[in-house]
Amino acid sequence: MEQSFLDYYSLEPLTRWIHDALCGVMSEDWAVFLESLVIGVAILLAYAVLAVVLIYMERRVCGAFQCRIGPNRVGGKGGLLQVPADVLKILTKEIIRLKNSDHVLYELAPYLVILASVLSFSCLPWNKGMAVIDLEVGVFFVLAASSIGILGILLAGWSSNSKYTAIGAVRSGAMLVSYELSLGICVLTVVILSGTMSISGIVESQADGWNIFKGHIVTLIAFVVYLISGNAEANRGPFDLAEAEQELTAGYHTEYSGMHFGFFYLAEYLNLFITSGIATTLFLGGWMPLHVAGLDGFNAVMDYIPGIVWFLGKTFFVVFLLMWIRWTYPRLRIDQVLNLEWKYLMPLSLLLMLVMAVLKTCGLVF
Amino acid sequence: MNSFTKYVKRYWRSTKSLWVGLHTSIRVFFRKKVTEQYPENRHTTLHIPERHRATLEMVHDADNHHHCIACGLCQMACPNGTIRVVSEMKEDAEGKKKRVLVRYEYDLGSCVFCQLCVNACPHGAIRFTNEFENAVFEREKLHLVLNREGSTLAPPAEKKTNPVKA
Amino acid sequence: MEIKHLPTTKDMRPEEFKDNDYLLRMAEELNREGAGVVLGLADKLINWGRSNSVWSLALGTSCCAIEFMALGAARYDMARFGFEVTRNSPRQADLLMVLGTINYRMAPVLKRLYDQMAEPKYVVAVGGCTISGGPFRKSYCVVDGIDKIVPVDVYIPGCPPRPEAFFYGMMQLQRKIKMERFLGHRDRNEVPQGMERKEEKA
Amino acid sequence: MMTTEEKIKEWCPQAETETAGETVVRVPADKLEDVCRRLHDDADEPMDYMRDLVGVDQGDGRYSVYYQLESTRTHGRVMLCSDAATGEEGPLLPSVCQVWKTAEIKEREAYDFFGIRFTGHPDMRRLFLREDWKGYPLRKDYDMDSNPLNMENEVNADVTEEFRLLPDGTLERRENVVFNPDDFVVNIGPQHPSTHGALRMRTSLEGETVKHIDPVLGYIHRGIEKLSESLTYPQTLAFTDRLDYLSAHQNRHALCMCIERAAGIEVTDRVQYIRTIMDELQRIASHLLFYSCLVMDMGALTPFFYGFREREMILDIFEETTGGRLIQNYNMIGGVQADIHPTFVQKVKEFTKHMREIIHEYHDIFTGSVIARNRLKQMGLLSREDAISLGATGGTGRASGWANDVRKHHPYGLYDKVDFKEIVYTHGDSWDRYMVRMDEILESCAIIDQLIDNIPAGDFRVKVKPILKLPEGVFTASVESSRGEFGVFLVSRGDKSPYRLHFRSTGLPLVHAMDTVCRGNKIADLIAIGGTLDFVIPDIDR
Repeated sequence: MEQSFLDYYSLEPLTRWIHDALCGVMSEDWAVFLESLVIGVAILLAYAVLAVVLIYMERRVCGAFQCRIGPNRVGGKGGLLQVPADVLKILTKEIIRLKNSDHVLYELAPYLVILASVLSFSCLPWNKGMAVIDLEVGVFFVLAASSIGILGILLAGWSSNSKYTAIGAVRSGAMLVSYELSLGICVLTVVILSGTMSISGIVESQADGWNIFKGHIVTLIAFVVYLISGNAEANRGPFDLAEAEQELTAGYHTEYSGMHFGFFYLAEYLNLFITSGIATTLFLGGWMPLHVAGLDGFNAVMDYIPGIVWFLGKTFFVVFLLMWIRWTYPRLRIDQVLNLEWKYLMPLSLLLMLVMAVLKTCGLVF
Repeated sequence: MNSFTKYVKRYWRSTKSLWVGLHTSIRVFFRKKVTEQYPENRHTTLHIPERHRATLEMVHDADNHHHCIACGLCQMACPNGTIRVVSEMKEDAEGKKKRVLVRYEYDLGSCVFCQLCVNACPHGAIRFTNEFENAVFEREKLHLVLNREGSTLAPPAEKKTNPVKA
Repeated sequence: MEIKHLPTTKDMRPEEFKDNDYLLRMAEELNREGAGVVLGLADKLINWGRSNSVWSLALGTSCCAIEFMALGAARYDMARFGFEVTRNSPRQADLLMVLGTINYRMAPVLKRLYDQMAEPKYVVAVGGCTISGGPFRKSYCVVDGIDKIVPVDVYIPGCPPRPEAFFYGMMQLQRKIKMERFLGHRDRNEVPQGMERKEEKA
Repeated sequence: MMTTEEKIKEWCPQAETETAGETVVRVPADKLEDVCRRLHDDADEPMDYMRDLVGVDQGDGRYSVYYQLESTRTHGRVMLCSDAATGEEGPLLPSVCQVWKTAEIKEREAYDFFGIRFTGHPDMRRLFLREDWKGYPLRKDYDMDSNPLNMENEVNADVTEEFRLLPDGTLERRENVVFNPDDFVVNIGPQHPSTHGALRMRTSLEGETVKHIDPVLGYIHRGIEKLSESLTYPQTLAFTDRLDYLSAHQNRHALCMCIERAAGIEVTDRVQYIRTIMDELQRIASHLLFYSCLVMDMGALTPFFYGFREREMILDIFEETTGGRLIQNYNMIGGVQADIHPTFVQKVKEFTKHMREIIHEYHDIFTGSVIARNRLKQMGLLSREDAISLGATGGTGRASGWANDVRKHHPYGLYDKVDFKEIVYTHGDSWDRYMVRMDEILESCAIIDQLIDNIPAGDFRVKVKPILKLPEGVFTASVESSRGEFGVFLVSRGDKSPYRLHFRSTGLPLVHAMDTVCRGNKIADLIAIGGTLDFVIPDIDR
């Protein structure tokens, strides 16, 4: 299919031009180094800005679910500056060092968590030609990178030398390892459907229809299963057992203060975004506009909207879905969490993968 | 087979119950919010019921008269010593000795708001008001003196024509 | 930079607040010590952040705690002010909200919670019990005023105070925070004796 | 058929009956255990529920303990009294905790307050006061300044003391172990978001499973009972609101009723109507808060706001009439503080209508949810026998199949005139405890609807002498508060202040039941079970 407008929005020519221009004045190594630096800073900036946006969104959304207004006194009627105020405060807050903790691991843990989420964050396909890391096995890279976060949580819980944090860490360990399974299998379902593991490849393969529509009911269910296990991976309600405020005061990060705690807090929201972003990529077509086969006029109109808008729009829609879930259900108990995974989600996702494989081989998908 | 149908049924029922939850919460999402906005509504819609007890006040009229005869009944009625009536004996014009109020000390920081003092007062000299904005930075600021500067006991005639209900 | 105006919050004029002379005294002291314009501006910014993001640790022992819950609920909604996040871990809280009677068994716990909090930390004493022992001030095991144990920033009288009175007290606290100095100045001056501050600073 | 008193006389001829105020059967200490056992196992009227155990310092070196018993079959009541034997070892009494489990914690209370040691009790530790506390505060000769504020952190012993009386009259001291050194003991509380106040549960865990819970109370013990002894009767009323602040009206109703009964004051019909309606409104408010807190404990934050939304409507009604939202100071001796507000009737009617229409939302979002069902059903089982033996009244007992509603079996106010159902479930799990309360909301609405249109005209308060003195004797009253039977026990010596005033805490038996109920459940269930048992800590600690 011709995608004139999409190509128009593509950043690839621009980046290529910059690269060429830089290579003209310096050696290629230096150019790459410089570009990496700029991109790194840009990612971190985007990370921070998105965190602020997400926290603000969470507050407004949960306020609305709870028949109340939410922040409206800081920064105009909408309370727009509420989160910046929080950030400012947390930046200037004392970081407490514990006497009887494992200092190295204790200090390391928040950085591990933030590292994991930045790594997987950089894999998101923002727009055509705007994916920062685009590996051939991009999907696996995301899964692998996000697993580092579990290590951070485990270390945080263990090194704090407190019983509450230890329980929280063990809980999250048991939970995350389990949910990684159905998460991975759901991702595999899509990989089978698209026939590629590269993230940009998966997005490109959805040009004639998003995966969620292409795979009959199978991808729809896989989408739901992915959302559930992704929610669990992001440690968010109703799977926030590791924090479980009412049981473990603040779970694995009970002993962290100041910016260290801020890192956990940020990572929680960014993981939410990453989960939604990956869901968008895998099931909702990433930056790909909504295309309906046969309606060329409609498709052309859709193409006028830039890919990044599509991507953010879809991602925030999924974020809203996850918030809706979070602000509705009570928390599960650890054995229920594991039951849900091993008795219901795992068999289901295996079945989905099997059916998808059969459909694909028989050529029954769109 | 039976256990399998049960499994599927349970699957279905659970999913349905979860959907009902989502449905309820999204309905509330679009409902009008119930929040009252203090302090924005301070001068507009803020409604404090008349009987609300926020602080004790001594009733003063326009001529700076109060009705306290310093009998000390309120002090006696108070369960935790929040009220202290400081009085002195003074001779009036006819040479009769009379008890006169000097300071009516009231500790807002320990008041129980049980209304026993107001009930005990035979002259309706004190009452509870709605003035709830009392937070301060220092403990001493909560030790209040309720009789105003230079105020005196209302003359008896005026008291009859001007009864104050607590 | 000289402090010229008394701090206030949205929709309230400074003269609508009580106990302004305390803030005036603070301002006088700060002005005497003086600070540069840049530092002063940075201070203002930081104080703005801090005052609008007071995360509380609710030490709720009795009645006032229920009113505090009402404060968080839909009708009063403390999220509007940015007090939304109540942290249950003292490490992450900015404000120790003491709600309810503190007795002799609880007193060391209160002290320990206070010590566990990270700077800058504030204490609000809510209700008669915390201010003076309230109805139980003559009891054999009730602390008559938590100011004997931890430094208190704002007293909110009432038994229990109504939710609006809570907000009023919290706004008072915001005003006080806005009068503090973070840069180029020791940040708090009422740390009582025997309460050594931690050496490490972020 | 013989009355219970006659039976006691038969078993123990030395027993004497005193009839100042309530009838009290005085049993000598050495016969006490035997009489208690026989009463408990009696065929016609088994006194299987111990309502309360109260220590009293008689002032002349005698320490008495009053045992208030009730039969769950006939709902007949009897009060025993026994003087502790005094010797070198201090006052001693045989423990009855083998007969009624609830005596375990109540005897600890009596030990804490009066220093009465109960022989055969496995756990003679202090209950409310610090373990290094000196003296016994409710004794009449206690020096109020003898225990200044101690800022040292408290060390809790892992062993308990047990005393046994040997045949030669000496005391043998034994140690029982609460926690072994290698137990994984987690302190839940006193500052914890889900203990509903300053409760501390030392919990030993096996993985996530609860092995044993040792509740440590007293973090909000305020000495209300001792304070009351130096106040006049009207002044003591202020404390009842602050005991169980979610049953403020009901608690105050109980004390007013007790004092009115003792003083022979008749209140008008109007007052009875107002009090009954207020009690039921308070019950709804409390159950809504129960719902809110339970869902929050279980991690569902949104339904929490639903409960509070409707609760605010009740608080508005309260505040218009009484001037207080939470602490109302409304009931007075001989009536109420002020007449109902002109808008009261209409607002109450609107509220009950609204409540009926909106309650389905509560069920839709939480009750029906599969997560909630799985987390509550078959969790925290409490059998009927245990509930009775532990004295777990209120919704907790009724969920276990024990019909214990004071409103039904010992009516007060207007409860004998209104038609209402006693909600009883049978499984005794968290789910039933939750459903009992949810159903009671509607039942309370029904009671209010029957009364609200018929409030008769009349005085809202009868004249009472400014200085009220009660005749000598023992007086009691009990009401069904929002979370169980709330009792008042008053010993008067003819003074203007009570000689001993004791409140039957509704929560103390419930906290005591925590160990029985939670053992073997997960730590997350511990929180949920604590939520469904629904206790209020200041009421436990007094």
